[in-house]
Amino acid sequence: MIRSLPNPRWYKSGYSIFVACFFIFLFAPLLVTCVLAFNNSNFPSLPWYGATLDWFFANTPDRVGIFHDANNLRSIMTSIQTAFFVSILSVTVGTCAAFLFEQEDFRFKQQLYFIMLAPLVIPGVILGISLLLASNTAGMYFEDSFGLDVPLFRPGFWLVVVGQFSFITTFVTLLISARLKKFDRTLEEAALNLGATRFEVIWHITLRFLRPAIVSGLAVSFLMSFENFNTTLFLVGSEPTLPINLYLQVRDGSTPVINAISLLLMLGTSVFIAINLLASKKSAES
Amino acid sequence: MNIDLSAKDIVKKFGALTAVNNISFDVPKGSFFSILGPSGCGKTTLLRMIAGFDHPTSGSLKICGRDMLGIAPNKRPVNLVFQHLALFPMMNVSENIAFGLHRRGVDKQTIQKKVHEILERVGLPEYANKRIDQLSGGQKQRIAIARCLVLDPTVLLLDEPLGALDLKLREQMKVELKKLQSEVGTTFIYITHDQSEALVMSDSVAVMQNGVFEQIASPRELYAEPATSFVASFVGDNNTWSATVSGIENDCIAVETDSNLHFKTRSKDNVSIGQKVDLFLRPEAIVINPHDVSGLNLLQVTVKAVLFDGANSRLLTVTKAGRELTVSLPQNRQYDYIQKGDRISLGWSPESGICFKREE
Amino acid sequence: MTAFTKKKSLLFWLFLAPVIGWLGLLIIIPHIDLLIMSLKAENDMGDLVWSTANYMEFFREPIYWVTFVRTALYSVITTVVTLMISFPIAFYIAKVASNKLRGAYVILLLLPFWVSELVRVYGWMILLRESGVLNFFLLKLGIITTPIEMLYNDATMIMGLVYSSMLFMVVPLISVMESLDDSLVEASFDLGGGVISTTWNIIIPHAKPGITSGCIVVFMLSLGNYLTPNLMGGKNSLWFTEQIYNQFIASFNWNQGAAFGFLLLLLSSLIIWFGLKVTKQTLGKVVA
Amino acid sequence: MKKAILLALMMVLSFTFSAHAGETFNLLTWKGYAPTELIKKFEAETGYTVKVTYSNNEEMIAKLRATRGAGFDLAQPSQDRISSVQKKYSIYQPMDYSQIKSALFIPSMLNAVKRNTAVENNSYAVPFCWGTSGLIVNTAKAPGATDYTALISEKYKGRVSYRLKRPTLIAMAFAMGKDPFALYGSPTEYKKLMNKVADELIKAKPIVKNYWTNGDALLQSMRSGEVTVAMAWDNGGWKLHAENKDIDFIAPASGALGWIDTFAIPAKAKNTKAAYAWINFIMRPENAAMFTNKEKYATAAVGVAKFLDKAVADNFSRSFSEDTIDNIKWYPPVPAHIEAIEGKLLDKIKAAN
Repeated sequence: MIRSLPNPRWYKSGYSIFVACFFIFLFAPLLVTCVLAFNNSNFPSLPWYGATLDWFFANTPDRVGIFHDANNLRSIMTSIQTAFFVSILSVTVGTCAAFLFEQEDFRFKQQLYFIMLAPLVIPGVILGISLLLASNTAGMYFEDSFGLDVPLFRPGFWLVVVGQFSFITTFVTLLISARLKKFDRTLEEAALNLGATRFEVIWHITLRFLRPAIVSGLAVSFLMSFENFNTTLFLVGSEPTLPINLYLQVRDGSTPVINAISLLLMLGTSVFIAINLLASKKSAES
Repeated sequence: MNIDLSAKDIVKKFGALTAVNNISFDVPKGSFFSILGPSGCGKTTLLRMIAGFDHPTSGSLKICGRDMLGIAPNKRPVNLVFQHLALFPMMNVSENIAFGLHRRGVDKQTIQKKVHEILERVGLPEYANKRIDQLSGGQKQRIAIARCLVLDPTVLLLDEPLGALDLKLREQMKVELKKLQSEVGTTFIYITHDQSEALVMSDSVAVMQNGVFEQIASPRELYAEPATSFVASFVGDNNTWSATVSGIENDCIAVETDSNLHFKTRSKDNVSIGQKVDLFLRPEAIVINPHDVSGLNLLQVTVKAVLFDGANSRLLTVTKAGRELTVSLPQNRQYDYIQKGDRISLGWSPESGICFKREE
Repeated sequence: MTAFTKKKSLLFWLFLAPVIGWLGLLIIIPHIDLLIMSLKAENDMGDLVWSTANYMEFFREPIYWVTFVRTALYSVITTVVTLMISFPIAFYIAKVASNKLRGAYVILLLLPFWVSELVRVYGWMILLRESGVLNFFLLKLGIITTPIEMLYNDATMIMGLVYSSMLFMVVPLISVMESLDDSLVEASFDLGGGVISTTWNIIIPHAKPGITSGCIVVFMLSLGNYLTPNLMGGKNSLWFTEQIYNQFIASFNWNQGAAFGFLLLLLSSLIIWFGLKVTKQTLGKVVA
Repeated sequence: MKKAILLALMMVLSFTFSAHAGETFNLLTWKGYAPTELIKKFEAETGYTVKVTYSNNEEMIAKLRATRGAGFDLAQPSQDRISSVQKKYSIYQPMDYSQIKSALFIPSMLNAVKRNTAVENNSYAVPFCWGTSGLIVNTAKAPGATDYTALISEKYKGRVSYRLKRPTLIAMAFAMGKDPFALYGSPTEYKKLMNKVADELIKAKPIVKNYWTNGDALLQSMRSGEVTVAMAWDNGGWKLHAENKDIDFIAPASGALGWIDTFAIPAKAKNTKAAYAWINFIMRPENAAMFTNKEKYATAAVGVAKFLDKAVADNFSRSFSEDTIDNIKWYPPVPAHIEAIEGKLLDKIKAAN
């Protein structure tokens, strides 16, 4: 049953077959997507008309490869920008929250902690519409009472950032809290004892200890932001992020350009994860 | 004599590493058999093969005359008390004990009765409905043993179960375990790296090193007549000298130590003059300021420290050449005058020392 | 002493302020606003007034609550199926696979899930549609003579949902199973247990926190999923998130949409609360 | 390492803010309404960067409502969906007709759009293109499909596709011999009629293969023969006809539905100059013709005939005889409340089993 127990052969081979099937199930759609990115056909389906790189490099009226597709390239850029701001913001606030919940004591801490966890159980769509409604209410209010048109209060780049930030921060907080829990507080006491101020202690000792968690928090929030759809759907203005843009294309007509983008996306994510793994391994060693 | 467990030429290899090397032994019914060895000597591997979690590379294993090869662990008439006990935290005490009986399909009433009986036996009748995390270390110990004993195993295997306990409790549990074993009469195979546990409880002890048994003997024999220098150094405390044989008499040999002291002693091995040997001498075999010096080896030392430890008190002394020597200090008030820095003379009888050929 | 507490409290406010800002402005107020919006409706004059009409509408109109119940039910089915598939996989990776391979398995497992959900659904669509890859091969191999539409039915949709949320079940299960002491399983076997009794009595009770948190997340993700039902579901598959979207986009009735949103929120909280109660766990413990 | 991070940071920041600062032109439109060649030409002529967001009528309105008319410089809703939305949400700004070269437009169409999008004293749109919804039929595989009733006919079971949107409801109402446009004024009557239509569609649900949302996907399924009868826009049928003579657009017996898509400027458009420039640019005969040649939609621009491909010109005469043109049902402006009624029914059809 487990490694240290002797297992009958049928059990072992049956189990292996199950696991193999599972991984085929896992990768089949992705593999098909990647392969069809090279099909010399105007539609993402078989039969195979031979290999082509058109969907990456072509720039003709009929076929526009991803590297000349201004619309998709722009949405990739938008996604990167969004993810960038989301990860910075959510790691900053998430670190504060981790300190608050792990190291401070105050009234209503339990209640606040519970609210902090709430985004885990709020469906993304609901988060999206409630933020849309609230920002609309706020926008109307500012417009009617002060004649101010605040861009933040209407769907657009910054509202998307805010929307994604609102739930990704919860994940980052949990991630950093988990590491902070392992922190030996006598180290802080020792530093205080050696004459450091509270700020210096946090800056030099605690934050340095938290660095691996902060780095992986940045990575996780970046990826979560990059692939978010549900919350973003309602908050997006004239600058769609990549998933939204892809959705519109899959819904309103698709060419193998989407396969090409998917392929690049998979490559990009793999590289990103690999770098992140290497970095975390390095920091674990040092 | 009934043999419960019989192992013959057991070999276990993990790749290039030979963990158990050609071991054979028999355990008589109802006996308390210990396997004593330092960590990494292969004793846990041996135990896991008996329990059925590992298969020997070669050799045979019989329990009550039945060949155990190819029999799954859940089908063997042996039970194992795990090193960290492995009590199921998701069940309470009685559920833990009843687990094995349920697997055998025993009916509910019988189970209840048996659980109650075994709890009585280990002295915890009130604890049936406690959660595991409510128990103290010693109580957990007893429940883990009860969980196995309730199944009436032919052989009960114990994998250093006292390791996690504090010193006092460990002393107490040793006695209890021994008592329990003689009451229930089940064959126990006990592995440990703690010589005191092995010596106190066992009927016979196997000393294991590098995958082989160095000696199988009763605790007394092990202590008094170690068969190899490893046994001599591993079991009990010893002062050790490196020496060269300088003369051979009838049942005695004369040796000269590295620090040029001359002693008479006995040898376990056949030696010739010029042979390098290790000389072992137990601290309690040394007499302080002996009155009658006839036939004793004598030497002068300076007291470096008095190590008071009740019945186990010692003197830490140094010879002129700077060699350290521990000496038992009997607490009969006779030696209360000895102070740090005193010069005293020591004597020991040639029968107390023992020599083994130095292995190069 | 006073100096010390003063400094500490300054730091405390420094931590508290952004957290309060985040939770207050982005979580609490928007949801209160959602509730308020859901309790307002246009009267005959076209003005917004307080009313429970939006909720009444939900109960009066069978399509709404049927969709609602259907969404909940299918989410539960998805959760159960996901658990059944993930459990042996997680066990294999945590306890059966060799240590060397384990890391590789986990990375393989993670990889597809960092790719946008849209790409995954798109892949399934290419694979399963009538002119898709699977049909192409089945025809080529002569197993079928006319192509079968495998997309746009409920079974496919559930499969898509299972696929989309698999990771969030497998990962907590792996971590909880890694914490299972091997000797407990050995002890169970030593005491006469077999595969089934050990799984039932030892492994499942031990894995309960992982199972609970996995189930919560998977249920939540399925309930709130929009893409998969929308793209794979076909002509019968109205998902409740789609109803919400339609209220916002097609009917321009934000108040009705807000009411639906609030109901969905209520449903997910209720089922999760119920799940925690049944398994005797708390949210804080499950996620930490 | 630190330098690299700093560099990356600077890059993202500079991109973010430069993107907002540049002279961009944000167009909210239908897929196909802004062909790449024309965008490139426009960018070369004017120096604006064009950003296109694809959408449909409902989403256009919803998006502009959410942003309260901001984020886009120009939108392209259908002419019947402007006035009621404008009354309720004020998401457009009045069109400044002095900035438009009215000579570029077919006068009757310009006037009709002006009239139909008037709210109080202002009008809100100019026409861009027009077309009809009707049937696309694979005549070889589905002979005899000449009216919307084919969509609910057992004969074509499993080979039918249409959008689950309001045009389908209206088309079915016409097919049942009713005139839904005449009932726009009385919501209760309209609701009754639509209920009947919905019942028909629910009953006929087993016949539908799928409800298409994706124009290209529909064309692909018609190509492969997965679908043989569909309700769709005329241009799709003509595109397919170019590849396969069996497939063509058919104006249904009870009347094709005629729509006009327009240009309207959102209330808080930042770059109205670019918006007017785009309108005047794309309505130039050669540009409008390029659009028509590519997408097969009929344009509202004058003087395009000499730039048109012969095949494109033929399309229209082939599908529309003299009397079918007269029989086109043009959408009048949609009054408020109507869409809520339809929305619920569409949900009901989708959810029904």
